[in-house]
Amino acid sequence: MSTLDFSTKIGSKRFSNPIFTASGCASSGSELAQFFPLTEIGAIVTKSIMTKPRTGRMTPRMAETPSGMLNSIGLQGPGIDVFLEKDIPWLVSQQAKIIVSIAGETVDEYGVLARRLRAVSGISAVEVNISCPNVENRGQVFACQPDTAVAVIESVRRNIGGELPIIAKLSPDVTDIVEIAAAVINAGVDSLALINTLLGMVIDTNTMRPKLAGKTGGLSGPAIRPVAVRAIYQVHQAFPNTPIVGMGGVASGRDALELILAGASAVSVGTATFGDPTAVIKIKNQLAELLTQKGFNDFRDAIGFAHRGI
Amino acid sequence: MSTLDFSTKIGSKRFSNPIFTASGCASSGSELAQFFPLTEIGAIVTKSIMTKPRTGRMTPRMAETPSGMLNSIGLQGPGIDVFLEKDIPWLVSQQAKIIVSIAGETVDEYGVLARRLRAVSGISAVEVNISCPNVENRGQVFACQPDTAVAVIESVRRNIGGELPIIAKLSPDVTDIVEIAAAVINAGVDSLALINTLLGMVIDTNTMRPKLAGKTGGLSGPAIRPVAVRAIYQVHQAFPNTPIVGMGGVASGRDALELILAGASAVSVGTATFGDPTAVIKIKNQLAELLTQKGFNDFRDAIGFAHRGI
Amino acid sequence: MISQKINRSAVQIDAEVISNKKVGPYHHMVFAVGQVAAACKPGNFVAISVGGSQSALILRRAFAIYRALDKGPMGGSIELVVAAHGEGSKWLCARNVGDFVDLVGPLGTAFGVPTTNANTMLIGGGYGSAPLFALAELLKNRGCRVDMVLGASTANKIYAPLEGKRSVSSLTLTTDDGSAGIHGQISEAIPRLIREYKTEVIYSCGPMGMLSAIAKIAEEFDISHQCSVEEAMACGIGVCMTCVVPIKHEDGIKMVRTCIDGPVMDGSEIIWDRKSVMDAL
Amino acid sequence: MISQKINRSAVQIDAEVISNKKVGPYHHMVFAVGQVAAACKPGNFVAISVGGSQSALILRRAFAIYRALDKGPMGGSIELVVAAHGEGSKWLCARNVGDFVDLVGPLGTAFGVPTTNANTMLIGGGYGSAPLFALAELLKNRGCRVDMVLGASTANKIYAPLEGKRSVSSLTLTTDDGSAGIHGQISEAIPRLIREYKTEVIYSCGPMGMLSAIAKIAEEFDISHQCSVEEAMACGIGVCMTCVVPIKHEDGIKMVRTCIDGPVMDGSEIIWDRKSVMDAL
Ligand SMILES: Cc1cc2nc3c(=O)[nH]c(=O)nc-3n(C[C@H](O)[C@H](O)[C@H](O)COP(=O)(O)OP(=O)(O)OC[C@H]3O[C@@H](n4cnc5c(N)ncnc54)[C@H](O)[C@@H]3O)c2cc1C
Ligand SMILES: Cc1cc2nc3c(=O)[nH]c(=O)nc-3n(C[C@H](O)[C@H](O)[C@H](O)COP(=O)(O)OP(=O)(O)OC[C@H]3O[C@@H](n4cnc5c(N)ncnc54)[C@H](O)[C@@H]3O)c2cc1C
Ligand SMILES: Cc1cc2nc3c(=O)[nH]c(=O)nc-3n(C[C@H](O)[C@H](O)[C@H](O)COP(=O)(O)O)c2cc1C
Ligand SMILES: Cc1cc2nc3c(=O)[nH]c(=O)nc-3n(C[C@H](O)[C@H](O)[C@H](O)COP(=O)(O)O)c2cc1C
Ligand code: FES
Ligand code: FES
Repeated sequence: MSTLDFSTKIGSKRFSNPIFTASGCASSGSELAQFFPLTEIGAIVTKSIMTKPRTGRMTPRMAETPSGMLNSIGLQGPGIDVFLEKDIPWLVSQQAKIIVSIAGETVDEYGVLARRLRAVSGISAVEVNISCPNVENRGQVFACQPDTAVAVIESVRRNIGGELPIIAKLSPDVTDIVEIAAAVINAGVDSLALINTLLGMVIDTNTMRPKLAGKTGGLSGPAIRPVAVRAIYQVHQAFPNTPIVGMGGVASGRDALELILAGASAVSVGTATFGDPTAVIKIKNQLAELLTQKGFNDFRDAIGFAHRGI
Repeated sequence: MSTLDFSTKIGSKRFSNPIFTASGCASSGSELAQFFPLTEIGAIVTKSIMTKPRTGRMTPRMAETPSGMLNSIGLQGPGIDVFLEKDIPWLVSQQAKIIVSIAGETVDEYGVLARRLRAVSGISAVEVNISCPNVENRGQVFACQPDTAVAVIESVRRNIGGELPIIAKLSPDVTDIVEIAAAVINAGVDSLALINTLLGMVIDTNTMRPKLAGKTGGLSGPAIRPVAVRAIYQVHQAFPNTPIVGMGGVASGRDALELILAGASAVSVGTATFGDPTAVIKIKNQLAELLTQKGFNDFRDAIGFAHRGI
Repeated sequence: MISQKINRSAVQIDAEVISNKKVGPYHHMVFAVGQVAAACKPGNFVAISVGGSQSALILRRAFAIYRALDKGPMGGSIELVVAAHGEGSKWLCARNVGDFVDLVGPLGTAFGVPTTNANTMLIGGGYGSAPLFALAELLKNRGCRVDMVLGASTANKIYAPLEGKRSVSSLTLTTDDGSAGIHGQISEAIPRLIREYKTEVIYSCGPMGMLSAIAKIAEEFDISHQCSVEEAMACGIGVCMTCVVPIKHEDGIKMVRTCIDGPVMDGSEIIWDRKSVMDAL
Repeated sequence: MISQKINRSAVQIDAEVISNKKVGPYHHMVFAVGQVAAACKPGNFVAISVGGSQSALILRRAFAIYRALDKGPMGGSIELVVAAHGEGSKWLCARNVGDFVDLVGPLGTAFGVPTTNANTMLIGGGYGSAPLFALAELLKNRGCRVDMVLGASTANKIYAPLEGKRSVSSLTLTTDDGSAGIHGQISEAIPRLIREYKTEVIYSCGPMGMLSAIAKIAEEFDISHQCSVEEAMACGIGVCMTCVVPIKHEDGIKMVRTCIDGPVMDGSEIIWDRKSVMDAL
């Protein structure tokens, strides 16, 4: 059996393998660390952090749906100060590769977060979660319009300095995801993360009211995988040189391979971890086996393979 | 046990019960008629018909996905002439309530179809499937922009005359479905059908190519139900007086009730029929039982109930 | 699209599993179906719901009827030969005696039988042999000569039970790996056998590649060819339009539903060359 | 959010079902878990994957550990009391002896035990009694007085097996419909019992409504109250943040994860009034 080069690159940074956690689905790593060493995965993507501590929403915060789930956490988190003081040093001590996800309510908040991150060592990339409501514009999600998406990215770019790769995480709830991708690539992002959750709702037929306290929530899990594959395929088709961190319903090595063939340079695993704490490790091993079976010696040859002629 | 008034209204038309078939999921009725009399269901919504006969796409045309499926039929159909000559008279002979779904490649084609329908008796409504690629505008789907959606509806309105209710069927693949709904309501539709399929893709990891011959396909089934509920809830919130034909992943009476509580005045059953030819009948019976259990005497009291204060 | 061919015998029933035996890589399964058995003709299929009530698998799976027994000790029954292929068929193979499955059938067209005695050849690939044994019996009873040719990639994938062979005049096996019978693809052996047995009608069932090769041979020999095709089906009852094959038609290509106008179709009407169809669309 | 409370004993194992018995509306189930049993403390729970590999149910289900036996005839085992509530728990209840389930545990916090002898009252609603029996044994061994109060809507929903009652000094039953014990809601009976038994510590487990009522009583009597809460959990291991309850905190409200900082929590810290939390957010 030939050996597989399983490493991948996002911007200037190299990762030992392409299986990452998904933001908000691994907390800040310590909970998973008792099931496997964090060095086993390509990177841990932390839960989106904001400037201030946030309480988040009232429960119920989740509803299981067919092959999926809704969540409405409301970006609960300790705020950037505590995060940099406690979570990052702990992750560094575990020798984990770290991608920090940031979220803001205003364009400025993203800039402030980026500035806080610029001097922090041990971080491999920043993922900009622009699927957040813009409080300055009727709560419209930044990722839904090219101009607001670009404003956020420019604010981050200006403040982050140096060569920390910027990954823009896009929402699939748009008319034309390629248009948004084009805009943020133009604004200088190094990579895209596709996809965030789809906006959904469950009504509890017993109480006859929306099940979640926040009424709507984000749909994730295998149910949305076909939407993720489509989004990744479309964006990779348009921008083959921009690395994509793919995610959405990956629960097996086969699923990860599907996103990679569509054009993902790395794959984040979210909801699958809830069903199985060691999902990321299983997925990584299954993927390596599948790639080897198919005769790939270099993982990177598989990226976007579905686009190539027969 | 009190008796339930199970009837519903779409525009000026009354239907004996609110469970319909979904366009493209019941062919033109004759195949289901061997499993139950078509008079048992509120209405049969026919497969979207175009002016000319259409071959449709090459196979594979479908892929099963977790709790869902992709389809890419390419609007195969006999064309309006054969449809009016054979399918409609047969449905009329069965005393079925008929809603005709129409589809076009240009704004004019919709107008032509509407004109052909104006004199046809036995039709209860026309559903305008605007989730079709606009050949005059880079294949952009009509339903994706307010202006093209409105152009189609206006063309239909001008040509259809009389009081045949017009139902505009919207795509969920838009940034703001309420905006599209507002535009077509303004253009004079009597009702909305929510939701059409979501654009998705499956890659066959054996061949390492997109599984469908048409590459992308429409995602339907229980997987998308939370998206349907959310869309119906949002639109009903904004336009409580516009009746909605809800659809998307309904497979049980509970599911139908969920869409009704969100704001649907009727519910179409699509993909569930593939898994169970008598799904519509089971769903209708389960729904009636649930409504009675919950103390509803009039089905219409349940419409949009999830919006009302506690 | 009203078709004259809708199988009006189809019903939906809860069918009890009354036997489930592993035979090589297949499962031979028997279901109690009562009166439904009487309506089943060779070539028909059934569509079975898989995975149970909370399954992520939402579509039925199609299986050719291997045999239908009108009156057995358990009443009417049908038999299937199931390959544990993916999750759905694996679930079915894992059913125990006494379990019930939701089954719709009989569906689709049946093999047409020659009006006069004829020399027939029945060609089956893998589990494609399943519907051919009942056909062989029928043809034999009508006085036809029945030559059967069964092929597979390797010996144990040929499904050819003893009792099935009763009605055949000759049985030829082929395997791609030479582990049984003639070494090579089934289609390679056919021309010689047609000459030898003076075949007048071909019936075939198996993978599309095999059917396509046989269609070509049938055309060369100018003999009639009925084949049972296998396209992925979402509904099995004619309402979804996913299961189509392209056939020749006055105005070009027409897509017909293999669950209603098939699975048994006239091999000479099907357009086998995918590329030509893709280009024409 | 690094918590000091992560249950470091938690492991993921394939656990064999070694017994499954219906007891009233519940299933008493025993699983072989080997050494894991030794790490289980009263109050801990396990998270079990349900529905099998192609299930549309993708999240684990949480169940309190009723009993953990370090060394039994089958090695270490744990016991659960499962109500067949929805599809997931129904699936679990339908497992046969010899089946395996994917189980993660022990998870969460355990009941704290008083450092000195104390009069304790253990209050359980429905299957909420499950974790209380092991706790009773522990408290009894520490020399505590243990008064148990179990309530449910109706008699057969009270889970109170014979062997469980060994360690209690008194057992009071309540039912909403009066079909057994005191007629009425469990919380109505509590104040009188507290006075009677001179209760110093309350332990409770059951529906949130019940816990909330007990928390109020505990506050009035100014006695300590440990309750095991039940919030819907997506992961059970602390990574999803769905299972939170609001607790009082210097800067207002803090949401803490009941799978890590719970399920056993200090009843006086929890903000029970949903409306006040909703308004504050
Ligand atoms: C008319 C007809 C007769 C058939 N007769 C038999 C038979 O007698 N014995 C037997 O073992 N199999 C038979 N098949 C094939 C059988 O339907 C498939 O093996 C089965 O659907 C695979 O389902 P799965 O969940 O195991 O596989 P998966 O690959 O997980 O299925 C995924 C999806 O693809 C479809 N699919 C996958 N493979 C096939 C295939 N080969 N043909 C059609 N659809 C497919 C499935 O129906 C499902 O919707 C027949 C198919 C047809 C259309
Ligand atoms: C810490 C803890 C301990 C528990 N101990 C027990 C026990 O000992 N015995 C027992 O029978 N049950 C117990 N439960 C409740 C049990 O987890 C639920 O009954 C079960 O999850 C319901 O799943 P379902 O698929 O049957 O129901 P569904 O209603 O179909 O479940 C849908 C979703 O809601 C969640 N959910 C539904 N009901 C509850 C509930 N009451 N609590 C939490 N989540 C819920 C499910 O986990 C699932 O994600 C406990 C719950 C928690 C959190
Ligand atoms: C409970 C939960 C919390 C999430 N929190 C975040 C978040 O904080 N930031 C973010 O960018 N994405 C968040 N996501 C989205 C995931 O990172 C991911 O994009 C999405 O869930 C699709 O992947 P999956 O199907 O593998 O879960 C969250 C998802 C879930 C289910
Ligand atoms: C095979 C298939 C064909 C369809 N064809 C049409 C169509 O011709 N016109 C249309 O408006 N919608 C069509 N739809 C969409 C359905 O009418 C429905 O909006 C969608 O499938 C969601 O409902 P469901 O989840 O119940 O299937 C089709 C769906 C499927 C699965
Ligand atoms: S399988 Fe649905 S039309 Fe043939
Ligand atoms: S259940 Fe996921 S954090 Fe508690």
